[in-house]
Parts: sequence; structure tokens; C-alpha cells
Amino acid sequence: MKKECIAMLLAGGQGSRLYVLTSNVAKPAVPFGGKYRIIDFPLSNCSNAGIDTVGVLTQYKPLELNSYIGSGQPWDLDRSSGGVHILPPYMVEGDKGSWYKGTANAIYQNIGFVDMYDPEYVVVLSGDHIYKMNYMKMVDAHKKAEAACTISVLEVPWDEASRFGIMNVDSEDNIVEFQEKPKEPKSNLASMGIYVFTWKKLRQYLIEDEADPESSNDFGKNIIPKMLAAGEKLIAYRFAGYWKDVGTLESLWDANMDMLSRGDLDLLDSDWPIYARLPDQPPAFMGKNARVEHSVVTQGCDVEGTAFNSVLSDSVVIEEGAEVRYSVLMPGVHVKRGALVQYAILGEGAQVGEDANVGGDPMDYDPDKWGISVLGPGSVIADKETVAPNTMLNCHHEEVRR
Amino acid sequence: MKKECIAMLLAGGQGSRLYVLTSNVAKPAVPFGGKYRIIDFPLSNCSNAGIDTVGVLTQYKPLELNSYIGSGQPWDLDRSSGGVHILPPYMVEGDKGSWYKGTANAIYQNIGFVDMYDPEYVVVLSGDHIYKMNYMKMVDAHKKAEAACTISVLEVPWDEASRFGIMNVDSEDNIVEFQEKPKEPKSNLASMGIYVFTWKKLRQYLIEDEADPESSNDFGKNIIPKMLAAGEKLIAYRFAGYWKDVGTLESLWDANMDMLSRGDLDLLDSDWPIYARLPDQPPAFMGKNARVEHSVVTQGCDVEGTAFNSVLSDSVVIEEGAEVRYSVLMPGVHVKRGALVQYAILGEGAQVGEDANVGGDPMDYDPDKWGISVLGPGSVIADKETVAPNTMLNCHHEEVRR
Amino acid sequence: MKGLHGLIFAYDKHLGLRELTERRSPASVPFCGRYRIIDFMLSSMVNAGIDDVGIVLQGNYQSLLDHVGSGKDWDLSRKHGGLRLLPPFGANQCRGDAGFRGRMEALASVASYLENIRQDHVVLANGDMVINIPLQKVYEEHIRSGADITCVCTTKRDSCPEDATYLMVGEDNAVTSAQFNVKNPAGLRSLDIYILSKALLLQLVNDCKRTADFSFRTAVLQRMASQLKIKAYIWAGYAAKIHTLQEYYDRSMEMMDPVIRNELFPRERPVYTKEMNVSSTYVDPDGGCTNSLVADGCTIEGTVENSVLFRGVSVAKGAKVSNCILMQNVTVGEDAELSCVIADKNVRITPGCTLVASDRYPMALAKDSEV
Amino acid sequence: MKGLHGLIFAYDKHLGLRELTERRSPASVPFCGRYRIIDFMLSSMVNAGIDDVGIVLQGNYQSLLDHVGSGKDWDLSRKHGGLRLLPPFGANQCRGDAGFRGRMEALASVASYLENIRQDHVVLANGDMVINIPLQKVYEEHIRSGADITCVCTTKRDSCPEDATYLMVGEDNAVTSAQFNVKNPAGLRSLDIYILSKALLLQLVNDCKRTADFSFRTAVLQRMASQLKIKAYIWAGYAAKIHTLQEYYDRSMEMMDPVIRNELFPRERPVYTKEMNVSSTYVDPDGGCTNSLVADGCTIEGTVENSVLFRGVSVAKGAKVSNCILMQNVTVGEDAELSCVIADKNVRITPGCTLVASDRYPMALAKDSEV
Repeated sequence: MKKECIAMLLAGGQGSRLYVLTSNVAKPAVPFGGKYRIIDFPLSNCSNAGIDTVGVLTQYKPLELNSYIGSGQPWDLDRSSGGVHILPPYMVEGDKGSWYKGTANAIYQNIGFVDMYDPEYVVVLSGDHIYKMNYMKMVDAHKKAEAACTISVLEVPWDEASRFGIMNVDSEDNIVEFQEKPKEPKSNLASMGIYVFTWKKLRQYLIEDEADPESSNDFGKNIIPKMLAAGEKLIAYRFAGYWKDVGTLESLWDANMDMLSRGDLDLLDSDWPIYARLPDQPPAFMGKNARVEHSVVTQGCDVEGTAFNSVLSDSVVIEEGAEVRYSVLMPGVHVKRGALVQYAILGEGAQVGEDANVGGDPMDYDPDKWGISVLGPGSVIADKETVAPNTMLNCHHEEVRR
Repeated sequence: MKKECIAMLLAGGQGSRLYVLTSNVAKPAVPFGGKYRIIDFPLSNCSNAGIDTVGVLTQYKPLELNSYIGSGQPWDLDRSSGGVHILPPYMVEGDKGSWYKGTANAIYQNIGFVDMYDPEYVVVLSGDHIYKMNYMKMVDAHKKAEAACTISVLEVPWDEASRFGIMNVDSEDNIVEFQEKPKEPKSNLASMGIYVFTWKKLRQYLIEDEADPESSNDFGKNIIPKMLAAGEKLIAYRFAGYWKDVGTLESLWDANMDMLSRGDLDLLDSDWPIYARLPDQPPAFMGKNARVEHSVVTQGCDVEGTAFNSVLSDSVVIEEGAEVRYSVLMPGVHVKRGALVQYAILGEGAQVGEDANVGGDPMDYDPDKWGISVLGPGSVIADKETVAPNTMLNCHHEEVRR
Repeated sequence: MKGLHGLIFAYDKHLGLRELTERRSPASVPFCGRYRIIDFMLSSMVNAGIDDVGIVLQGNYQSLLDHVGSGKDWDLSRKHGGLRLLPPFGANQCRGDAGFRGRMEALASVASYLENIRQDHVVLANGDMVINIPLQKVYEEHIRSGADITCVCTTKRDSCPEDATYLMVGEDNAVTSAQFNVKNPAGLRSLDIYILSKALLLQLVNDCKRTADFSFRTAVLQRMASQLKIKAYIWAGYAAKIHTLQEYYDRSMEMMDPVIRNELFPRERPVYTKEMNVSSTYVDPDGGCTNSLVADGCTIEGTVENSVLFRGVSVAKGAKVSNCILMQNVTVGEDAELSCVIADKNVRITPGCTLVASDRYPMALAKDSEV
Repeated sequence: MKGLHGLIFAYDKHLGLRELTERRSPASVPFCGRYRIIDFMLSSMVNAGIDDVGIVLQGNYQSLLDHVGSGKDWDLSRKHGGLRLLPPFGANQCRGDAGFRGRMEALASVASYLENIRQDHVVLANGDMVINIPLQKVYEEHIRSGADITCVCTTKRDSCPEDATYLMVGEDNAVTSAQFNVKNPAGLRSLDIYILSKALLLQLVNDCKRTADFSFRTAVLQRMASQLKIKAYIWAGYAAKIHTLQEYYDRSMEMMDPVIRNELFPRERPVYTKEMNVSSTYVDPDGGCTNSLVADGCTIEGTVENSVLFRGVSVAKGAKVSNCILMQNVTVGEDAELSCVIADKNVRITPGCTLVASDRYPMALAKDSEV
């Protein structure tokens, strides 16, 4: 069945810079903000924008992601025609087949999927950003400009521009040049990794790029420069709201803290809900001596102790006398009596024993030695054990170096 | 969420003995009987038996199968918990991963999926048989016998027994020996390729088998013999109804003809419906001069000509003066004015030109030279062209040898 | 949110349909072998990309409820939005079962639903219209023209002129006046499909409460014509509203015409309906079937001509069926002979029975009866 | 098909619930922060693997319809079976809106639905019971005991003894007699959850039509006790039927007790409800919240103690909420003070407002009101 516009979500990365948090799950399935997983943001954006067909390109530990997405109900993407489809690499005739070589190759291998819907436009998204965006407005701009490709850009501070892919544009926001992490940026418009392509054009460039043995089959490195070189019309679409890459432990922690401040990232807006799949749990219970300040709590929590500036996901338990400060507690974390957790990310189901001590306040440490502490999913910290700042443990209680 | 019983459907085979019919689709997605695909039978059996969690193990051309199964609505398998999941091979840590080596390896690679549901029993099915069966009755027998494995068997004629995997049983239907295609069969109980395993047992044998470098990681060749050798309790479950392997062109044609006779395979039984995903089409139209005898017609058909002993799937068009005899017409086949189609399988969307002649009556040919003719999906036969019996053409009009 | 919200009125009664509407509303009358009439409007909405549809119900609606079920067959089963059934005065029961005094009263009774509509435009339509219309195009035209209300019309005449609303249009299809209850109508016949903004709809419903005029055509089309910019959208395709048994019969027989069938079932806009999971239809060597529409799951051992067979009909050996409409699961016994008969669901015709009516006065057999 | 079919009666009225049931049935009264009372029975059925559930409705059911929607939140949105709403006399309208004279009349009104049940056993239950019961075990016990009817009972006493049915049991929990309208009851209190075969149910419904006795307890439990093998199944866990506002208040406050909460929300049998997609609850540095149940989406800037907060409640700076039940989207203005108040959906408490009631006579504020 023909669709005007479909979305392809690149969710195949290993997310290796999230270390232990992605040892068992793909990056897009990492929990965020108490109720969400990272992938809830692009999926909800699609659903809210009216894009009802989404291909999720994945190859790395897809099990949890697969079961999280399921048939797509939470995002209303369980459709008879269209809906959300997980697209792993598959075998081709003669027992061959290969893993996705790059972002462009992932789409290339799924040309057959896209062609089934015969779309005019394809929105290419990545699964590691936290933001709310109406992609259809971007598609409208793309249509109006009759562009071959529209790239969503964000103004970043000039001194950070050299960390991004930078778009140099003319007065009408036509892209004239693309620089990957330039030392001396000519503009401060950073690519957000969100593209709208006219499918006919993209299809042709994907096939050409695949035939090029020199290419690393990546959108940013190969497809966009080739389109620019060929004189195609590429335009920049300026985005102004909250947008955060959560590809590193620090940025993931930052984004959770941003969410707490309820400023730019408004998750209560009923006009643009972010959907999530959550286990059914009774409301959070706050005990007689509970103290919760500048924190979020989620259904299924049982808080008898203290939480300051922290994100408590569903089914988190904080026992009486325990204290959690400036930390992100993923679903099912259990902090026992008397324990102190500071500046830490605790993976799903992590347990902190009685009177244990995880992480530390940056004020108390040499800035070079300080950093957030991370416990991998399922970690168990013994009673009275101490986990120093800047330490990361996996579920076998082994230290992992960054 | 815990489930007592889940099903794993092996749909990964290339189906190479169906030649052109599986050049673009996996075998389980091959059309059957006017309204169905082969996979509708095991999926509907699961749904009717109350098994609401099904893993479909696939790696070969999964696109069409994926889009056919979708979120599982037609079989009421679009569940929040459980439901139907396509399970392709996936990447494991360190950029490794491999295609499924054998049927047992396919399940081995998905131990993580099975463990999510923590089932007592796992039903292992294959995706290339036409039959109606209540798997839960087999599970009940398995439970009652406290077996490690229960294998569904069918009494076959003694002279055909050497073509099957044969189970030798004692007086209580305990399996004492398994022989793959024995020259001198001791029993006529053939394995139907349907197994019920106690998951705890199977899990252990899968892990052991995987560690055995000599093993080809196959249920019939490795797992079952190993379980027998170890003295596990294996029982045979006798099945009496219609069961047909449709792994070859001849058996596929036969099964379609069996369906026409409406004998053993009752597809009108509302207590055990076979569900299918079908495009929405108006009822079949039979023209003023239509002649249809001992044939089935399906919604969307437009029959102005003649059909004898044939299966007409949805959206088939038979123009006035055209004649179709003893043939299977898959969805969207168009037979033009004056054409004659006999003893043939016409793949999806095949077109037969005016006054063309496809296939022939076995009475008119030397039995050694005769055979059914097969047109691959999308084939176009020109006006007045002749396709001899026993010929197979692919969509590029090239002859393919059996 | 940009886009259209669908509202279907499915409570009208057409007494002329007699037996067919004894236990169902006109919107759920079976039509063309496998559909209920409401399928056509529901599918038109779904094909136009409409995500949320409300159906305003009243009386005799169990059959409709059974038919639409969870809405899955129309892909309208959603966690948010999707298909919503709006039974009469569900929220309060001031008027009991007395029937609505007009479209606007029906709308007023679901006011809180209207307020929660997510989309900025609404299409109002009737559930008893056989039509397959690209509402997306009507919507685009509504936006392009800047009209307050766009009204879908046809130039074709109807069999019941008194029942319809006629619109006189000026330049650029602007509606200048509306009339009804006329014997010899002029102008365009309204198909009672309207697109307007949610805000305007809420305002009009409110106004009607104040004036106690609950008829859309008098309160809106006539009285507001001068204040609002009302535009006609002319639909040239097939559209039928079925008022009587005779019309039901004629409209059904019309479906043998490939031109009309193609208009109603274009490939790009399929008509969705409740899936029944019956196998293909089987025609026996002794059976025959010509110039007929035959749904799946039938068993034809006798002869059938010029007829419409719904799903699961069986015609036994020696039976002759001509110019008939046999609904779901009708069984015709051996050697029975039927001509110009409309048999409702589950009717059983005993062997040897002969029923011959005229195509100018077809005979209807009520649901579940045995003859 | 083996297995259980669920039938929930959701039409009873409890006048004692006053404001809470002005615009909804007791089955759709909000309870425990994020649920409607019917969620408990629906979830019990779903957790027992029941695929098909019918809900018998009558009057005031728009709220219930909105809540259950397509049934997706309970995984009951199916192409075949799943959740089915059975409105009053949908099929025919002989008695209008007059209310059923008993369970058996309600069942008789959906007789054609009953005939089409796919499963061989049926569980009948009420939609206004707060309970989380493993019906699978009751079903297994029903099969094992070979009873004609299994009736779930409790040994615990209820606050409204007159309303309940009491069963005297003999050896092996066989029911010997049933009594009701007694001030000082003896025996086991029935929880009005019954399992019986589809065939027996159809037969009983038919019998009741003949005798015009439509009460399950007189027509079946009393009159048939000698002919049928009726067994009691004793449920030792939590079960509450809520008749009055005071009971509603007390039962809500009981939920702070972790023992009761664990009985009602065991990990292996989750309670499903309509998902609202609000983010987590935020507690401000100036806010505080103790001994309370708090659903998601709340913003707490004031202090909350001994209270139940439903989704989306906001408590502004300086406000004090104690011993209250605040339903969905209630807003409490700055420096307001509430004690022993039950505020229904969308209630707005203006800044500075003080409402202090007693826990022996809590104050209820009707939906949408502003104080």
C-alpha cells in the first residue's frame, strides 16, 4: 500500500560509549527519564506527526528492543498497513548476506522494504537522541523547497561547533557545504542526524554509493557529500527546541538532569505525548519518613528513604535511611537501608546493599579523578561496600575502564 | 511474563525444491488453497490451541514473510504480552554472529527469547506442512507422560515408510529408536516434525549439542538421538487427520487438489478456522458465460471463462474463452482470452497471453516426459506462446531445470 | 493536530427497508456480498488517512456493535483515538430513547466528545450511504478554497427527491441557498457529507442549543448561508442511499455492472469489512454460476444466475437460484427454486420449496426464518 | 474450545456513592490512584488466560465505554472474540431503560451472545468488586470437583450484610442453602463470582424466562440447590465491594497498608488499566510527600500526607493536602488546605481555599467542580 512518507530509524549502533549499560541491550532500549527508553522519543514523534510506517534497522542485541517494541501498541503503530517493523540484516540468494556496513548500507539493504510502500519521502532518524519534533513540518518544508534532501540543523555555541557535523548555508538556507567536525567552522549550524529524502533520489544515490568500493556507506561521510557534489538541492531545516545526543554516559546523565528541571523538555504536554511501554504497577508509595526533593518518582516505586535531584524509574525501592543524590536509578533498582548513592547511574535491577556507598560529590574530589559512577544492569553491591567516583562495574562486579 | 507453553516455528528453510515459487519469498509465505499461505496453518493452529506466543525463526528472504505476518492481527497474535515475533539471526558482542546452522542451532541462538517467557514446554513446529492440529492436546499428553520430548507421528503406508524419519515404539508408545529414512523400516510411524519439549531439558541438550563440533545441530539428526541415547523419556503422539508436506512442486499441487475434494482437509469448520491475511476485495464475479466445475474461486476473482478442477486464488482473472484445468492459480494470475492452462502452477501475478497454451494433459504424453508446468511469480507468457508440460519458467522467462 | 476527524451518524431509520431493518439500523444492512453499508463510509475515511472516527448510535445498534467490534478490520483499533462508539445520551439520559430531533441534537449529546477531538477539522457523514469517495481530496479542496463548510454534492438525481437537500450554487461553487421537501428539485443534491473546522462545529452546536433548532439543514445550511462561506464539492462517482426494499434490490443488482463495480471498488481505495475466515467458494461439477457476485465460503451444487451470494451460502443439488440476494449462511435445500428473493442472514429454504417473486416486487425473508 | 469465557455485570447502581456515580457506574469509579474498579475483575480474567470477555452494560455507561475503549490496555482487542460490550437490550427494546429485574434477565437480554460463546465454561462476576483473584485456580478446582456451579465465597464479613448472599455449606464445601436479606448472617459470604458450563448457563437462562424469576440467587442458588451440585470456593485474599462514600474513603486509605497492597497487586497478576502517557511525578524542593500513594504525572510543590493522588494532580506551593483522595487532574491552588476531601476528576481548588472534613464523614467534590 502506497504511503506518502515513511520513516527509517537507525537503531543498529552498538552504543559502545554507554559501556555496561549496553552490554545486554541496544542503545535505543536504554531507559531514560523514569518512564522512557531512548527509542520512545523518535517513535512517539513519528506517531504524533502522523507517520504510521516505521522501519527500525537493528542488528546488535535486538532481543530486548524487539520485545520492547513488540507489535507497536504503545505508540499506536500496530497497524494492518504499515506500522513498525524491525529490520535486521537478512540472507540473500546463495547463502550470502552481510551485516550493515554503515548507515547508508543499512537503508540500501532494505530498499525492498521501502519500495513496498512506494513513498515519495523517507525520513531517516537515529535512535540516540532525546527531543520532540514534528517531522511532518520538516517534510512540508522539503516539499515546498522541492529539495532532494533536507537536513535538520540546530544552532550550537560557536566554541562547540567543531564537535559537530556543520552545515554551511546560503541566505536561503540552501546547504552549500558540509564539514564533519571542522577545526575552523564557518557556521554554527550542526546536523541533528535527521534527514528527509525524496525517495527516488535517495534510492539512486544508495545504489551508486553501494557500487563504490571506496565508500564507507555512511550518510554523513558519503551520501550527503555526493549529493552536494552532484549539485542536488539540499536545504537546512532549523530546529529550535530541546535536543540532546545521549551517546555517552555523561550526556545521558546530563539529559536526565535536564529533564528534572522541566524546562526545555516538557514531558507533560498532552498535545505531544511521549509514549512508552511500561509494566503495570500500582502508584508510587511514599513512606512515612520519605523525603523527595527536586526528583521524579514513577509508578511501582517504594520510597521510604531520601531522594534529592534524582530520577527514580518504575519499581525502584529506596529503603528507610538510604539516600540517593544526583543519580539516575533505572527500573527495579533497590537501594537498601543506610546506603548512600551520589552522582551515579544505576542500571536496571542493580542492588545496593545496606550502608554501602556508591559515587561521590564532585566538591569532595579532585576534578581529574571525579566522575559519575555507573553500575551495570543486575549489579549487586554488598553491604558496606564502597564504589568510588568515576568507577564502573559490570554485572559480574568487574571494573570496566572508560 | 511467564507462559506455560510457547511455540517456535522453524521458517528458515530456503525451500529450494519449490524452485521459482520461492525465488522471492520464503517457503512458508507460498500461497495455498486460494486464500492461504503455508504458514497460516501452524499460526492458526497455535491461535486456536490457545498458544499466544510464537517465535518465527527466519533468515531467508524474510521481507515478504515479515510483512505478511505484520503484527499478527489476522491470527489474533498481536498481543501486548507474547504474540508473534520474527526472530532472525542477530549480532553478538564483538561484531560476531552467524546464520542459523541447523534447526537446533536456530533455537539455540534464541534461548534468550525463550527464557524471557520462562515456559515449561516449548512446541517446535516447521513452516511447510498443511494440517490442522490442536497442539495443546499433544502438550497434555506430554505432561501426563512426564516426557522430556513428545514427537507427533503419523502412520504412513509401509512401502513409503523408508522416505520418512521413522519412530520405533514400545507397547506404550515410548520411543525406543529413531531411524532417518531407514531402508528396512521396523515401524510405519513417521515423524511429522512437530515436537513438544520440556524446556529445561531441551535447553540443556541444545547447549551440549552446540558444544559438539561434530554435530550438524539438527533436531532429527542430533538432538533426538542424543536424548534417546541418554535414556530420556521420549513418547510418540499419534495423529490421525490430514497432514501433508508441501516441500516439492508435486506435493504442493497434490495438496491443492486434495483441498478441492473437501474430504480430509475441512476448511469450513468454524470451530477450527484457518486465518489468513487477505487484501480487501469485493466478492468474486462470475460472468454470463462462466463455467466453473469442481473448483474454488476466491474474492476479487473475475471469471468469464472456464475453470475445471482448479484453485483460483484472490484477484485471479480468467477471460472469456480461456480455459483452466487441473491447475493452481496463485493471487493475481491473469489468463487471457482463448488461452488454455492445464496441470500447472501459476505463481503470483503471472500472465498468460491470448490463445497461449500452458502445460498438458498426462493422457496425451509419455509419462516420462510429462510433469506439471510451473510459471514463476510475475511471469509473462506471450500471446499464442506454448509452454510444454514439465517446464518451469522464472519471471525473466528463463527455463529452470528441476 | 492537522487533519480530519470522522463522525458518522448511524441512527437513522428507513422504514421502507422493512424486514432488513427489523433488527438492525440501515447502516448495518448487508450489501454487495460481504459488506455492511457503513463499511463504505468507514473505509472512505480510513483511506483518507483519518485516524479517529466516532460513530453516533441510537437504537437497534447491537448489530452494528457486533460488526465493527474492536475496529481492527478497519485498522481503527488504537490505544489513543481510533474508533469510538457514541451511544445515545450515554452521558446523561434526559431524552431516553425518543430519537434525536436532528443532526445537531445528536452532536450536542456528544458535546464532551467533540471538545476532545484532536484534529482541527471534522468530516460529518451518514452511515447509510453506499459511496467510495477520496475524502482526502475533498479536504484539500476545503483548505484550498478557504470555505467555512464544504458540502459534497452530486448532479445525479435520486429516487426519493423529497428526502434530500438541494443546494443552489453561484460562482466558484459557492452555495447560495438550500431547499428540501421539494417535488421537482433544482440545483445540486447534497450527499450530506460536510467538512468544517472543529471550532466552527462546536460553535454551531452551541448556537443550535440556544435556538432549539436541531436540524443541520435549517439551522446551518439555510439560516447561516449568508454568514458563512459554504462551498459545494461535486462528486461525479457512484453514491447511493437506500430507502426501500425495491431500491435495495435494484442497487444490489446494479453491482453486476463492471463500470459501477469499478467505481465502488477502485484498487487504490479498498473497502474494508469484518473478516470472517471462511475458505474459498466451491463450485461442484453439478453446479453452475453465471452473472453473479459470490463471496467466499459458499458451496454451490445447484445453479445460480444473476444473483448476489454472501459468505457461507450453500445451494444444494438441483436447486435453482435466479435474480436473488442471499445473505450470510443462507441454505437452499435440494431442488428448491428461488427467483427475485432477498433472504436475510441464516434463512433456511427447505428442499423442494419454490418462491418466485417479481423483480418489480422482490420478496424479503426475515433473518433466521425457515421457509 | 476448552477454557473460560468471562461475563462482567457492570450496570448496578450504588446510590450511596453519591457524587462519584452521578456520571458513571460503580464499575467505572476511579480507585487506588490509577484504576477504575472494573480493572480489577477484567485483569483477574485476563491473568487467568481468558480471551473473550463480555461486559453487560446499562445506563450511565459512556464513562465505562471511554475507559475500556478498544480493550487494548487489557490485551483484549482481538479480531475474533476479545472484549465485547453488551449494552441494554441492544437487540430489541422491549423494556427501554427500565433496568434489569435480575442477573438472569440481563443474561436473557444477551441470549444470542451467550449462544455464540466459544468456550465451554463461563465465569460470571460483578464489575464493582475490588479483588485480584487467580480465576485459573477456581476453574481448575471447578473441573476437579465436578461441580455444576462453583461459587467464590469469603469467610470475611462485609459492612453491608443485607446486600450479600450467604451460603451454608456441608461436607467438601457443597452448598446446602442460600440466604440473603439477613441482619445476622451465618455461613460463607458469596462474592458473586460463579463458574458454570455454557450449556448449564443457557439452560438456566431459559428456565428463568419460563418462570419469570430473574434473580440468580433465588432462581438458581435457592431453587436449584437440591438439583444441582453447587460448590463453594473459599477465597482468603482481599475483596471489597464499595457501597458508600465512607466505605470508598476507608477502602482507599486501607491501600497504604503494604500487606493489603501486596494482596491486591501481586507481581504475578498485574492489574491493567488505561495507559495515560504522562511522565513521572515531580516533587519540588519545597514540596513533600509522606505516607501516600502517588500516581504518575503529578506535580507536588506543596505538602501531601496520608493521601491518594491520581494521575496528573498538581499541588501548588504552600498548599497542604492531608487524608485526601484527589482524582485525575485535580489542581490544588497555592496555600489551599484540604483535609479528608474526596475530589473527583478535574476539580479545581482555588488558592487559599480551606476545606476540612472528618475521616468519619469525608467531603466529596463532584467532577469538574471548582471550589
